[in-house]
Amino acid sequence: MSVTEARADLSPVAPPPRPRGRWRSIGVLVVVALAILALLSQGLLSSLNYFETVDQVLAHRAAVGTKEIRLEGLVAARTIVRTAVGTDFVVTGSKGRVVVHATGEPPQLFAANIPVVVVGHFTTRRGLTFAATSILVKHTATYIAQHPTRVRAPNGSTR
Amino acid sequence: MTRLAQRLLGPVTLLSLAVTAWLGLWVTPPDRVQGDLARLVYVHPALAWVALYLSFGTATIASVLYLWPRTRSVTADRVAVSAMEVSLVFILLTLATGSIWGRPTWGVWWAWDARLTSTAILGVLALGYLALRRANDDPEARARRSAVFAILSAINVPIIHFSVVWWKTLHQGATVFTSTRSLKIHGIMAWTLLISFVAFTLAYGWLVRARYRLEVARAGREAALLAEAIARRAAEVVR
Amino acid sequence: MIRVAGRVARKDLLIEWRSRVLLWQVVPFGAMALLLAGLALGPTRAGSSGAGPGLYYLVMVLVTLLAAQRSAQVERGAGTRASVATLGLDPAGVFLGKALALCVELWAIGLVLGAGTVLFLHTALRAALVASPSIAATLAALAAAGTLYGALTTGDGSAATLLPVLALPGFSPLLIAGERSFSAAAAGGATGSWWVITLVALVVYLAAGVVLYGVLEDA
Amino acid sequence: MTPVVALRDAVVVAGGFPLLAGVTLEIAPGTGTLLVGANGAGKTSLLRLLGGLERLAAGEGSVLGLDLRRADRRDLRRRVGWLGHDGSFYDDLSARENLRFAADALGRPRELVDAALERVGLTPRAATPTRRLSAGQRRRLALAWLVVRRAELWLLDEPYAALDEDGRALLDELLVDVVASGGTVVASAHDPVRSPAITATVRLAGGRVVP
Repeated sequence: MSVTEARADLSPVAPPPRPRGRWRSIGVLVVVALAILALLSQGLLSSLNYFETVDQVLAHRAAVGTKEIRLEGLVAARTIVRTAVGTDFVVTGSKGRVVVHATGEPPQLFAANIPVVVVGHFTTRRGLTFAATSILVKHTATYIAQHPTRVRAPNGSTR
Repeated sequence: MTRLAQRLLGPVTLLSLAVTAWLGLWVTPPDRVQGDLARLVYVHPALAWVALYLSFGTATIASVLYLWPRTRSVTADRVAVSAMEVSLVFILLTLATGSIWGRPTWGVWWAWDARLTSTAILGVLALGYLALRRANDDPEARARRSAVFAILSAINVPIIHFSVVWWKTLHQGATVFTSTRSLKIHGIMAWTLLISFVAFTLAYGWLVRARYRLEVARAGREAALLAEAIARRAAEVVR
Repeated sequence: MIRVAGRVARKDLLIEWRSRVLLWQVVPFGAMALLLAGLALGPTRAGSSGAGPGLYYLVMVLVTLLAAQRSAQVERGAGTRASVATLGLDPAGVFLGKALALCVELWAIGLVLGAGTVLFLHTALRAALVASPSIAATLAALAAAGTLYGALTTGDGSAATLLPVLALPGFSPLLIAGERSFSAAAAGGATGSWWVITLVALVVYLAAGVVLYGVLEDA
Repeated sequence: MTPVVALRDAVVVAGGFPLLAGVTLEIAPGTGTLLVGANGAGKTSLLRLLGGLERLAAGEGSVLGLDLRRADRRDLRRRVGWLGHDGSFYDDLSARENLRFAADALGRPRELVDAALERVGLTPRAATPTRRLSAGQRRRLALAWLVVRRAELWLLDEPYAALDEDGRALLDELLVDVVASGGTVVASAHDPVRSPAITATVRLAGGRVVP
């Protein structure tokens, strides 16, 4: 190889210009925002369904069948019976009632006249007897004083 | 003025926490259903507010500011790590108080509930952030990587949240708050709740400030050590 | 960006083809994990519990960790990092290329382990076929996420062992969404809203990678 | 003429340790500079700084007209030719595949690859995965890439190490050509090297330039 050839061979060349993705970042952020919005819209439509109330379940009782569900209702007074395997009681809604056979120890707060969520399934396709594997005392944002006359509600009434 | 506010932050925080404790433990009545357990409402929601929104949010915003070329500064990085560390502490406290509450109401220490699960995952993310910082020596690499991870975590939070929400509850039907069961909290209980939020927010500010100052002090010490090391290297040279 | 992505993907697949790390190390690991899952459930429950989809995704998430680690390791050598840096590749393209290569690899492994799930855990073949688009999408999202977390833990020191801690929280929604739609397919139902989570996660990770990969590379 | 490299009190830090503790240096275009110093004197760190692979922690500097404090280091990296210890890009790829990948990345014609391999005497091993190449063969591979690349600034970290007599001659001949055709070469070595391409020798010790 001659010297001149070698020189021509090795003279410096600059790299091609670097693409700068200024708009790319913005475009990508828009896409992400849209994706999150899609998630939120779906979320708002179908989230927050921690349970179905007794009334809702009874309204479409046939569709529920014996599927595993979370059922919410008020524990009816004077229906709580301790059994060998757990507790039997009745939960009520405004339009109906369901007999619950729960297995296992109920939580400490379990009592009559409080809202509970029971997890389990109906024993038959049509019946109103529910086999529960756990009882959750409902955790709402409702706080009402035990001795209501001592406390005034913000609107001035006492409860 | 700001100096005075800074000096007062600590005492005011302690005072407001004390007021919360006094109102929460002695003044407010027990709840109709939950009895004395309801007193956790003066601790747990405020802790969760600080853990999930305030501090994680601060860390995320600081991380974005760090990565955005025009607003890049060491301050943003220091704020991010301070907020994230406080966030981890508050997440752990939130989980602990929630667990204490869950045992009597749900009968279990841990339920595979959406909120619990996503909060626990958030805790692991905060832990991962702090671990990632420890694994990088170079300050700039550390700042960049942890900022990227913080942002990644933040955009992941809604995804994680919705995935666990749907996971447990893919049934159609009721919502938690129906028209008849709207938010109801009585007089002094509501005030105590409000004060607890103020108290824990102040506590958050106080802790982040202390942590931030620690970070500044640490940077100062590192700079001094580096200057010393440069001088020592210069002395090494035999002429 | 796309051109760089293509070259990087081809390079990564070529390296995999040469080294056969996935074939000889990751696939046997996945198969063994699936067998262990069967052992943990016990002989009566393993075949009838309907846990197949969940275990499949659990194993795939673990496999993704290994594969992502390998994919990041390829770029991790000190000499490789310095000399590749002087090539000035577009980081977004590198990210997309590596994610694409990882995705192809995960699809291949997913196919093998899917067959394993059908054989050992008695998941219906029809369910697996119905769920296959959702599986493919989930694995793609896992690949994008794994590439990003892998780059996050590239570097000197102890960073590489951090990958599981950083990646698993991000993988968790994909595990849930994938398992749900696979299970729904097994039960003969619609996979509806779970697709939204998978697709949103895929888009978010791809977008984050395109924007942020360069920041990581430079660090 | 504007210098290719101009550093003033340049400091490079890693893990709190000053790899470079204040380097002041100027290098004119079309020259060959040799950095000489003991192990740990800061030769590699200085080359990495010039290649945009390390961050300038303190001091001032510009390389190829780019301000090291302000410019994006990525712009600098693309303009240098780097010869490191490993010689290849990816160990699992063959010599030819490595060079093709790199050539594609920087828009260099692929036809140059085989000619470059021929020039450094690697044609018989062109299809071997580079992890099976010897240290000297890896150096030759790295040289082949530099021939393909034709950068403005060549940064060679210990180029003479592991090269045989033949290889050294090849390297010298190459460097002479580069300098003659307007390129700038900065190379490192622990001991002074006699080479026609080297026009200046800079001695480093303790992360500084010493007379």
